[in-house]
Amino acid sequence: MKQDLILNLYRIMKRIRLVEEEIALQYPKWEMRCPTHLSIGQEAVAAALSMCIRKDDFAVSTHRGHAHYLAKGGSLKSMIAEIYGKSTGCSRGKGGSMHLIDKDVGFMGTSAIVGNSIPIGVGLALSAHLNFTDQISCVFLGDGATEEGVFYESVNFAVLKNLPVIFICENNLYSVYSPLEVRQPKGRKISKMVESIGATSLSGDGNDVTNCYRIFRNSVNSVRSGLGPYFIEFFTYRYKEHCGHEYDNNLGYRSVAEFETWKKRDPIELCKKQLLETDLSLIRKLDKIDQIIKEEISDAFLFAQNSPFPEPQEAFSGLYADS
Amino acid sequence: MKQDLILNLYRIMKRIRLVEEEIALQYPKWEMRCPTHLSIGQEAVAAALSMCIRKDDFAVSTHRGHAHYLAKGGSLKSMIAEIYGKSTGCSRGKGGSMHLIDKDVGFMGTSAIVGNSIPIGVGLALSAHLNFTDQISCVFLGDGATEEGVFYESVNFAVLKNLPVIFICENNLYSVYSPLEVRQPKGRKISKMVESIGATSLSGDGNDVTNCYRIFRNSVNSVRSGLGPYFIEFFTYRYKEHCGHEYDNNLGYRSVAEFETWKKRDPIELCKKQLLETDLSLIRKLDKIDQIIKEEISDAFLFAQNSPFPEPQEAFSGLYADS
Amino acid sequence: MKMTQIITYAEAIQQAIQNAMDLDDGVICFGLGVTDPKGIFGTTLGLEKEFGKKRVFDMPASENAMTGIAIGASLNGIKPVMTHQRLDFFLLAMDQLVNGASKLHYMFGKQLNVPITIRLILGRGWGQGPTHSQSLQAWFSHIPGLKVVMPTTPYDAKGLLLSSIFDLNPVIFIEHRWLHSSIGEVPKGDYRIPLHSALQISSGKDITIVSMSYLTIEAKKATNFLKTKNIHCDLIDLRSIKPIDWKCIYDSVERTGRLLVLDSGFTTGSVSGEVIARVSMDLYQKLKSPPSRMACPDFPEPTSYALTKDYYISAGDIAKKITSILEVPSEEIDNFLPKPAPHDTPGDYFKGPF
Amino acid sequence: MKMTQIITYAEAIQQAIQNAMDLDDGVICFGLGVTDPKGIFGTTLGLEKEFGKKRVFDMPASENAMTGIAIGASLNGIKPVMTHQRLDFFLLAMDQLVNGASKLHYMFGKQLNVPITIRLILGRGWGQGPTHSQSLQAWFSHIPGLKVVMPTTPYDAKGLLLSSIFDLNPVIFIEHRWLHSSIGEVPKGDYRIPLHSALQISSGKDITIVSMSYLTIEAKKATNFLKTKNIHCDLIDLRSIKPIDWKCIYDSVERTGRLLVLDSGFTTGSVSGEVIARVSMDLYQKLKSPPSRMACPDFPEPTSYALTKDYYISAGDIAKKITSILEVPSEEIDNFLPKPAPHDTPGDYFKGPF
Ligand SMILES: Cc1ncc(C[n+]2csc(CCOP(=O)(O)OP(=O)(O)O)c2C)c(N)n1
Ligand SMILES: Cc1ncc(C[n+]2csc(CCOP(=O)(O)OP(=O)(O)O)c2C)c(N)n1
Ligand SMILES: [Mg+2]
Ligand SMILES: [Mg+2]
Repeated sequence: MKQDLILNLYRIMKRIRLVEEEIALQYPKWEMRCPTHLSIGQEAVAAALSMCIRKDDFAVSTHRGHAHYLAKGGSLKSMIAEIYGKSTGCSRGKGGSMHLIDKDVGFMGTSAIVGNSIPIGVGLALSAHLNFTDQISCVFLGDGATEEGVFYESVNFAVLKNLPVIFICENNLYSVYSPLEVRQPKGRKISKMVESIGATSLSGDGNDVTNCYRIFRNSVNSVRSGLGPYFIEFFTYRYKEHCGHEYDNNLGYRSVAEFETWKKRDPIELCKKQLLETDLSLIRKLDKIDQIIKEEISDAFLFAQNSPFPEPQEAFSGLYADS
Repeated sequence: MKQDLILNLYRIMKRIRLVEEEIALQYPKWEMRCPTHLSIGQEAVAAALSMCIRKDDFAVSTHRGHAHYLAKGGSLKSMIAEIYGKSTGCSRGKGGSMHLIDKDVGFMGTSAIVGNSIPIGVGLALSAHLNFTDQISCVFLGDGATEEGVFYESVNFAVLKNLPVIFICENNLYSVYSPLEVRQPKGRKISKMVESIGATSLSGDGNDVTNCYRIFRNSVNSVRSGLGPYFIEFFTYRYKEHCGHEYDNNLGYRSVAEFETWKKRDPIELCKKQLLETDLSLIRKLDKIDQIIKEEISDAFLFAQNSPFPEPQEAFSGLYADS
Repeated sequence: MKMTQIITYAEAIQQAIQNAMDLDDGVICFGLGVTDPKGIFGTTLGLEKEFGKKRVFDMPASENAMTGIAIGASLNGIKPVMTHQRLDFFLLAMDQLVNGASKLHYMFGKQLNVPITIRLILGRGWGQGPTHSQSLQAWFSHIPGLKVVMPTTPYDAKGLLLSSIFDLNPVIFIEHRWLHSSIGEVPKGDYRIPLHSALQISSGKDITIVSMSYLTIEAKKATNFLKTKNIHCDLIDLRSIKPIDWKCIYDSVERTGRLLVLDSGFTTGSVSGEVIARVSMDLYQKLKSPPSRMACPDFPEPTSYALTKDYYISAGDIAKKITSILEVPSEEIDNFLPKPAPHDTPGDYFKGPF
Repeated sequence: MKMTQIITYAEAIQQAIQNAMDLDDGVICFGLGVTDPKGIFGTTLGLEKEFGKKRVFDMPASENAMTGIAIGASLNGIKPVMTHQRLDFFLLAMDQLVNGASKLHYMFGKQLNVPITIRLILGRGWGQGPTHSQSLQAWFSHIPGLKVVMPTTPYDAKGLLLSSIFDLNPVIFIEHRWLHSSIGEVPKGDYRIPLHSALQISSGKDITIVSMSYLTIEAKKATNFLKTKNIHCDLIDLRSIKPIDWKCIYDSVERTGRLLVLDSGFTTGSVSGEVIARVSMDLYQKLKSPPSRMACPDFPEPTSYALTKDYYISAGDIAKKITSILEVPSEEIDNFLPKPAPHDTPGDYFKGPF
């Protein structure tokens, strides 16, 4: 794989990570007053997809959507402002962290209801199909969302109509504090199950960004060329608590050993190692990348913090769209 | 297989058939004023199950529930009276053909909403599990019902908890007038799909009653002994229109050739042939069986027709259960 | 003026969809049975042939996902018209409707809009029973962001459906099953009726009757009869129940000082309650007598023919209620407006069960 | 008398479940997160340990099927208590609730009954936004066959939950998130509060205030303040919104001649509308002034802190409304009942977001 490409993957992941770390740092000032679900540890999947799709492709995501939004090209400033509830936010403050959107880059929204955005993504694929374009639709979801009936209904329809949709399941082993074993049968392979519904299915290491990239390269090509829906299950892990800025290993719902095992396979560290193994001098380039990102982030937070709040009466407008 | 057993299977099927033919005959008098879905052509599955389960096992079914109700041992008189809307009906006239119940034999109700009774059946299995009994729960459903998300959610939970439930899917190729190809992907094998959710799964000829019987014998044993849920897809065919008493091949949604092919494999005729091939003299026994059934049916219709209607004000009672 | 034709309500609906599909390639039509030989009581007949399988299609029994799919498609230029043969089936899709469709425009700061139309068929039939008969319009009317339409005449059905399809917001379009065979004069081609305007059907100084959908037919019979007794009613057909045309209702009540609201839903928590509450709060001084309502009982519809006799509201019941509000005699009503027999069909042409 | 204790609303709920499980082996408790370390805001802590994994369990994110499974189990002696951390998630299960649970007793001729209790948590929080904040009690109150409970105090929470669990019918048990930390005197052990009885919290001749759930807390502050101004309110906490204790409301309005209804749901089609409609129809002659209501606006809850400022009803708003109904001056209200700051938490102890 080209070094440039890997550097890019690194950059995207690192940008997501640093953005979220800054959110975590600022969060306990209680100025970002909305439920906020961080993806720290899960950056590889979003970053890899980012390099394989076009701006005019669609994506939808979930409560845990920052990484997907940023990877799709969503405006960082608008996202941070949204989390701060500001009028410059991507949803004008109406949505918060769980309702991100950037239509300019085809990021069509996130939902706070588990499974809710899955059929929306399939509908976007249907629109591409009806409009005879070669856009594809990317649907991010968690392992928990595969327990909702709507997931299964959506895959069935996508396969039935051979729609250009790619389901991207980040299996991070938990739904809030609930491990897979209290929700899904022992030995369940989500990707195998979805294969039997009729979608081309794969599973893969979601912490190895170049692996993710290779998988997406193929699957996106296949979907775009009209070969029908794809489902990919990526195994990965979130570091922080389900919702909020803290670590929560103290709660005891997952073991420190498990946590440590995953941390050793941190997607960004793995990628960095891979880069430095081929060329130790890249370290300066990486530092430079980090530096640029940090500046961008600090700008974005300043922008958000300095942006005005919406007027209270804004709450009472915008219910209906007028022609 | 013992002749007696096959004779019994014949009797149960024939009884269902003759009951439904009598309904079809009487229906255009418009005295049975409720939507009525006949199972004519699909009797084998219900009959075979009937011989493999106990009275204290549970069953739930769908809009097309007459056969299942009768096979589980539901009272014929109460059913006919219910379709006539009489106060002696199994639901006191409140439910009609689509809402049959006979608690005395564990037949716990049918639903007119596709997929709706599937989790109810799983819940009954959960109750057996919690109560430490060895009852099993039988869930009848159609091919169309497997498109509802609740089906998938229900199977997932049943497997997760290893519940004593057997899902019996009568795949009659249609959902109302809609063939499988407009609803499910080409090449879909429902049983394979359900296997990947984690239930032990099978498919089989639903018109060969001794085959059905063998399948149930094993599966019921397995479920009762605590080995977890079973899913069985039976291929079969309804002869009459989706809802009502007429044939509807004239509508053109299915081909006459298809219809004829299935008719040639009529479950009752096949069974009769099998019996007579071993012993031609059984013909008289069969005639006798038919005779007894006809008398029973004519009694049941008389009973229903002569039963009083509920008082109109009965409509306005029975909303809440009182302790 | 446009050429008109005498057609049924079902044909009017079919024409509205056809015209909309002609006018805009983005309009699609789907739902269980839309392409089958019966074409949803005739309302979708011929559409697949004219517009092709891509734009007109049957679907899996997956009400929830299919609603989300309609929403998703609508975010990118598609205008889906989705049909459910019974409102009751649509209960599976409340998450997509309420947590999705109704809120996307608002919660994404006006950047998304959801131009979907969901056709729901409801109402009494022939032994439909508890789960095939529910008139739950009150639910939809409670949700900010939805529009809800309940047309009574073929003319309104077509004009309102065209407006619904081209409205930028999610519209719940409710058809009473007993109206499909009713006939009326309907313009050819495209015309639109605003989604927030009630229709005053008759004027009279004595009392305001607010009604909706099929009940307006019964109310018309009642008010026509009462006219012969020199009782004159303002009869208002709501047409839209969200938003409601309050001005039309208020203007009328200011004139008549009396109010009767008819509602096909369960009594408690019905739209009729909302109308009475608003009028009572805002026009308290104008009311000459207590407002009242007639709605279905707070019981499911039972299935047996014998049990639905007193379940639904008929013209005679309405006439009697009006006379009792006006404290005038009610004789003759039973002679002139007898309960229909059989009471479970709208007319001879109706072949049960659906 | 029973021994009492001062405990929180959350603890009262936990005790009710614990007592019920002690009393009846058929009682089970499940829902997303009921066995996790936080135990649904403390309401299910310790239950798994005490009663085992079979009777207390987490579940897949399958709200619809799990509701049906609860129903099915309840047909054979099990009394499930199911919990949803947000009412909004339960919208996925409307088919099972409305086409199933609410109707089985009726439609099977009284042979089945569905003794399930569904705990729904709702209400304002900290940036909960459009899909985590909906107070849709009006929906449930529209459906025949359901019972709906909205307790305000720890005492009522425990007594009503025990009644709900042992009631033979499906009960929707609604907890306002801002009440979980409130404290009060609660008897130890088992006691029951009937599911159709309102509670008169204070008596006064001037006006009847009908309220529910968290709004009763705000109403209490308002009426206590008004007492110092010699304005005396009958404050009624509904406790059950289906069935509603009409007698309690009517008796009060007959005495006061004035009515204000408070409702945490969207205004249009709210329970408050139903209360006003009934009182207006039945007690028209007794009303001295138009009835009124205060409910949430017909908009989703926006997420931003800046946008929820005027969204919810506070004690000051209520006091002002009462003074305007009574046409007396409203000075000082802003001083004595200022808007809380921050307005999005019930108190210092509340750590957002949930
Ligand atoms: C329908 C619904 N049920 C429950 C919830 C509560 N909830 C919020 S996030 C979440 C976890 C979902 O797990 P998963 O899909 O694996 O996503 P992850 O949080 O792990 O990224 C749950 C259960 C919800 N928001 N919506
Ligand atoms: C949720 C829901 N959607 C649609 C319907 C309308 N409907 C009634 S029966 C039926 C066919 C179901 O097909 P299948 O499950 O294969 O059963 P079959 O009629 O073939 O026995 C449909 C779609 C319904 N009753 N409920
Ligand atoms: Mg997860
Ligand atoms: Mg079928």
